[in-house]
Amino acid sequence: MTPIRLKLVTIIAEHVLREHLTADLRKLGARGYSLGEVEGEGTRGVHAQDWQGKNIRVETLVSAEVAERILAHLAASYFHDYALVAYAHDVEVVRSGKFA
Amino acid sequence: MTPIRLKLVTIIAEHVLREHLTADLRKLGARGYSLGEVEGEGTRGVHAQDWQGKNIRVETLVSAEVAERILAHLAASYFHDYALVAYAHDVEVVRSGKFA
Amino acid sequence: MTPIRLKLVTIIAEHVLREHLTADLRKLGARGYSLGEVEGEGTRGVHAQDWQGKNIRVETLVSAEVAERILAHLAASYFHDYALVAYAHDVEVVRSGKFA
Amino acid sequence: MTTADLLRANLLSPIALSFALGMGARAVRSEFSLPKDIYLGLSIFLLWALGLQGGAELREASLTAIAWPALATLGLGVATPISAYLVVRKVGRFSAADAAAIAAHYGSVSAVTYIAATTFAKSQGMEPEGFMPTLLTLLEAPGIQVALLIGVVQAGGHGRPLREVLHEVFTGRTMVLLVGGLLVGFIMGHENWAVIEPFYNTKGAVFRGALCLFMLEMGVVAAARLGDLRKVGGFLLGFGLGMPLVHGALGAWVGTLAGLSVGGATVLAAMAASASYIAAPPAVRLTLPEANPTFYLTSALVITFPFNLLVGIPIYFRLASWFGGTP
Amino acid sequence: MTTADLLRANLLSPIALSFALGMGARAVRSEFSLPKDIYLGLSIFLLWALGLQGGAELREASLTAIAWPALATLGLGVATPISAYLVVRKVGRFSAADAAAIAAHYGSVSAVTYIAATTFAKSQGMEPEGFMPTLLTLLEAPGIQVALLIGVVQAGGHGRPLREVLHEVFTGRTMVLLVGGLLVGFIMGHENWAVIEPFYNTKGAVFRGALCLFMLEMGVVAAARLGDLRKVGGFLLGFGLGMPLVHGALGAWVGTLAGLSVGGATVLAAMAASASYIAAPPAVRLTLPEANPTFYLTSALVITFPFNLLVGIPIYFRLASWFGGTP
Amino acid sequence: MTTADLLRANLLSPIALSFALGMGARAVRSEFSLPKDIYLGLSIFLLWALGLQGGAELREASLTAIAWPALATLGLGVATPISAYLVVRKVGRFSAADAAAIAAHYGSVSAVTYIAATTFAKSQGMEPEGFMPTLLTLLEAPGIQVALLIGVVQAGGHGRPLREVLHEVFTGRTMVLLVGGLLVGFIMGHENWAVIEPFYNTKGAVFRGALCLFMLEMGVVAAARLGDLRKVGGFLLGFGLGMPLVHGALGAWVGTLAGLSVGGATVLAAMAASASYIAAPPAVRLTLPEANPTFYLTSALVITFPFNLLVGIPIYFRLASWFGGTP
Ligand SMILES: Nc1ncnc2c1ncn2[C@@H]1O[C@H](COP(=O)(O)O)[C@@H](O)[C@H]1O
Ligand SMILES: Nc1ncnc2c1ncn2[C@@H]1O[C@H](COP(=O)(O)O)[C@@H](O)[C@H]1O
Ligand SMILES: Nc1ncnc2c1ncn2[C@@H]1O[C@H](COP(=O)(O)O)[C@@H](O)[C@H]1O
Ligand code: NA
Ligand code: NA
Ligand code: NA
Repeated sequence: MTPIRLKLVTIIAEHVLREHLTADLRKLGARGYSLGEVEGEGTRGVHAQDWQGKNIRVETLVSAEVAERILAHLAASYFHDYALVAYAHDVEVVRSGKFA
Repeated sequence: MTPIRLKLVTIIAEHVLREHLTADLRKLGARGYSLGEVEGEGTRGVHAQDWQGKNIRVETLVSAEVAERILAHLAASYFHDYALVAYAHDVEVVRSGKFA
Repeated sequence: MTPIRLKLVTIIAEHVLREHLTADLRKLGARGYSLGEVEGEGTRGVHAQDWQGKNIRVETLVSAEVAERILAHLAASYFHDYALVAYAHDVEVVRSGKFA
Repeated sequence: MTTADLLRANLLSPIALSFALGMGARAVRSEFSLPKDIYLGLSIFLLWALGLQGGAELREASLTAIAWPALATLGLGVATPISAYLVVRKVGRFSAADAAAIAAHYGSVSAVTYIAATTFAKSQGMEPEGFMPTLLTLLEAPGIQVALLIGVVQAGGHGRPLREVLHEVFTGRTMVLLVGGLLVGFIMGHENWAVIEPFYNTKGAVFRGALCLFMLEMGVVAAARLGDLRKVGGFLLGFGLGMPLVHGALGAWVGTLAGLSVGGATVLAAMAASASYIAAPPAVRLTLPEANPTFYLTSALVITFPFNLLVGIPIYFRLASWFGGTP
Repeated sequence: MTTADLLRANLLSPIALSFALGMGARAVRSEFSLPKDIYLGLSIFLLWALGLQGGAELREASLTAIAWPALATLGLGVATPISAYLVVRKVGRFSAADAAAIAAHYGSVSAVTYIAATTFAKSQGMEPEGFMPTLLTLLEAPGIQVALLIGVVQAGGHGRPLREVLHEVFTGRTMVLLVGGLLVGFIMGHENWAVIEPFYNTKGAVFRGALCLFMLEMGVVAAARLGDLRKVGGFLLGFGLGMPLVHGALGAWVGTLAGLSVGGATVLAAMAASASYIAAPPAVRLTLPEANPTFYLTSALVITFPFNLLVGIPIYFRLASWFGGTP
Repeated sequence: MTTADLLRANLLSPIALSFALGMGARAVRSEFSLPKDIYLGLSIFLLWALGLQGGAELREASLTAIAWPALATLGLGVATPISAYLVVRKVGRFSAADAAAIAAHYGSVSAVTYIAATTFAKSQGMEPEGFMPTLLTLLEAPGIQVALLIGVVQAGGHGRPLREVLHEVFTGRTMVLLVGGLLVGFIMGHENWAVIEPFYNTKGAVFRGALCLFMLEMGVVAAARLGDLRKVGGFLLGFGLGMPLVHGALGAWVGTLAGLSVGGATVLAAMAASASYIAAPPAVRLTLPEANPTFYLTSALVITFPFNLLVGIPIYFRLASWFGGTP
């Protein structure tokens, strides 16, 4: 039961992108995700739905390769028009077979 | 006030395990925890309560040794029957006396 | 689009500190933050509002220098009187121009 | 009224229509759903109202009138989990854990089905006994207890200890609100009840209106799991439709024997026929973790619940009328 | 009643006062606000009540009585987004994406404005036609559709495909509750409706009371964005006040032509004058992501909504009375 | 009625019974609790109803009738925090910060205690003056202000500046809903109030029914902290029972002198006797962070609140009757 090293990718985004982002994750190779809600402030002002829905905060445990794919895809598809923050870091995971 | 290095262990699990997991953490040496709610998808389908309660996401700051103990315990006690994800990574903590 | 390395600072604190903490972050150089709610247990007992509001969990992506400033400020201003936990770790961020 | 008339009247009730609308919204892939806290708040209101009114009406009831129905109810609480276990284990050839898990659900009771049956009976001019909520609380726990015991003995439960889990059943939301409501309603007396009655009366507009909103969400929730029907296979489908009919007939018969009115026997039948999907699932998950949740949740929530709501209740009413000699 | 009297009566209504209080709370930098789930729950209740009562009353209406008003409504659904687009694009010189985004909001409808107009008309002794909620559902979607189509063609939409997004409009909360409520209210029949009516009647204390709570939060929400007024500039300020007057006059006129009563024409006018801020924003955000949300949210929610609520509705009533020949 | 009769009538009220049930649920280690947003929503409804009705009734009151009671209330707002501070500091020998923190709670007021006292007085056939909610708003802030001032001066407050924190008290939920409700209820006029009155009337079934649900949760919350009783020691236990009696007697006496009816004086007494646990805690936490929250929360919420609710209110009624000359 030695833990293995995976990437945890975290995405913070407008609520309106929820369905699209989770579908994207699946397509890019993630086997699962966890999604919470956060409020936030950043450099942009008004969000389309910020009085209806909060921001979403999506976490997904993936291999380094998939992580890179995800971050590249986000940059290409969303950064221009949407309020979206994404980052990744290494974590040690037990039960690694599930994720990569 | 130099920060010291500790482990942050994160556990994502079915809501039904809430009381048991937090009791386990205490027993294994954690001095505290923070618990939020997330929705999620993984490789399993239905969760026992997924229309009543979301998944829980528990974070606990612990020493490397306690972190190892926690992960080993989770693997032994829950992985077989429950939908549960756990991972750990290093963080720099100020006010470290509280945790280890 | 090579990711750059930033610090993610996470703060867990009593709800009552919300406005003050987020104002502090701005003043210390953070360009944004994300805020969620968690329940928690630690070494202290009762919190002022724990039956009205949960704890807050604030995350902010900042440069290493700003991170250090934030942690030092928290230690000086809050640790004595308030229930507050803070830690930081490195993450790889795309779209780094926003944050530092 | 013919059986067809009864079925139609039931299907046109606001409760059934709201449930159907919730399912329909899901069917067209709408993301509509009630916020979780509103849904919980509604369920708390409904159970609390049920308990309070039950308590207020309990003051009028004589102990002797309750004794036999109470015994009959406890009997059903022991018999139905056993019959469900045997059918799933012996006929369906499921594992002992899966069979016991399913039995725990069918041995317990669905409060919403109870409410729907009461509403239906009253709309047919019947007056179920005022102590029916008391019977509801009696039927909540034993079925779970019996089935989990079977499960732990047969499957060698490597889950949490039974006692610890049963404490959660006995102190769960449903029990607190029902038993507590019965007590409070009983103690507060007639004058106090009269003041708050318009808000809580289970025949009133507030209760019925809130129930519609609740059923809307139940429809969404049930429909969201429709896809699991394919996973559970033909046996559980048949079981989810057939078992309630058997338990319902048993309940109507036993209830009539115990001296219940036609309305009361109808409601007892619906209780026996119903499967718990609030109290049972977490208890089962913790005690028999190796049982597959898809099996028990799907049959209780996706098959049996809608079946009872839309079709079963009028049938149990028919049966109760027949046993009661007023066809 | 003079126009001044009408304005005063409207400003003293609980709805307007609650809204003003919500704004006032924000103005003194209070952190007061309704919990999000309560706010959502209230909006679900209000829409659902609207639909149910509309459905119940629809049973009384003849098809011929509805045909012309329905046609008029659809006409408004096509005309108003086009007029809004042209004004913002040609006069305001905004980008095609921004103009289309704003047009989608003004072509659609605000259910809260509808409710306020109905409440006002009834308080003036008018009886808007029972099928008005049907018209409300007819006006929800087309305006968004037309405007997004213009936007995608003119701005070469690099957002999500239009079809996918429109599905979300058609199956959104508002549509499920309104269309669903209409169906359920229609099917359940008079007797069933009578039971739950005190809870849902849009003239009743529960509905009106819940509406006050809802407006309190709307006031907070609108005031929280007041600061954005500086960002949108003078043109959108004029647009947000002038466009509703034009669309409102058009609605009152077309409604009268289609045979609506003064009350009905008032409500149709308010619908035409109103700008959607629930269904339109997410659809626009996904289809025309390059449009600036500050522009469309501020004009719809911060300028036009309060204007209609506080000042517009009595004016539309005046216009409808005048077109209807009862000044 | 004898005092024993009054106590019994109070203990059998739905409010007290619901509170007791909530405590009981905790006692058997049930995890039952209301969702936080529902709890908040209920508190908003109750305060808002209180304000609205107060405002509507304020129209009937003459300014002269209010002047003396208002003055008396402000006097209590200054006197009670000082007496509480002195007792805790001099007799209890607590630190200046802890004493001031506790004083801020006892100088302010608990709206739920106010509501319970009003309900009790009305159930005894009394009619507290229509302007009592106005007095409630007058008593909310001064006590906190005075006590925090003492605390900052004596303990050399290293917390947030007082002015900043007081702004939060003045614009908090309670104040917005009460003051705002008073204004809206006052302005809207009789006809408008009549429409929504069945929903908001504090004597009606909706208000009382909602109050029961709210008290259920209050019971859970108070019981969850019972364990802290051991931490606060004997002095605070005595203080939490004795101080309200002193302040209650003072309030009944001063209220009678100021010309209030027996019902009004009862309610004023309960207000003076009560300790704030909504507005005071955050203000204290920020201004006097070195004060121990266990001390002030436990005495206000776990000792004084249940004491007033279950035992104190009938006593204050007795005292007010006695001062008022109708024993
Ligand atoms: N520096 C940051 N640290 C953490 N979260 C951020 C940061 N900047 C922005 N966010 C989050 O991303 C959302 C959108 O940011 P923006 O596009 O800058 O308005 C905000 O509402 C925050 O939730
Ligand atoms: N790769 C993943 N990344 C993040 N969270 C996950 C991942 N896989 C599963 N989860 C979380 O763990 C829960 C149970 O997963 P599973 O047992 O795979 O169904 C899911 O509902 C998610 O919340
Ligand atoms: N070891 C820990 N790991 C994670 N969160 C903690 C830990 N200790 C305390 N916390 C969080 O910080 C809050 C205050 O802690 P304390 O001041 O120790 O009572 C708790 O309610 C938790 O949410
Ligand atoms: Na059953
Ligand atoms: Na419009
Ligand atoms: Na007081």
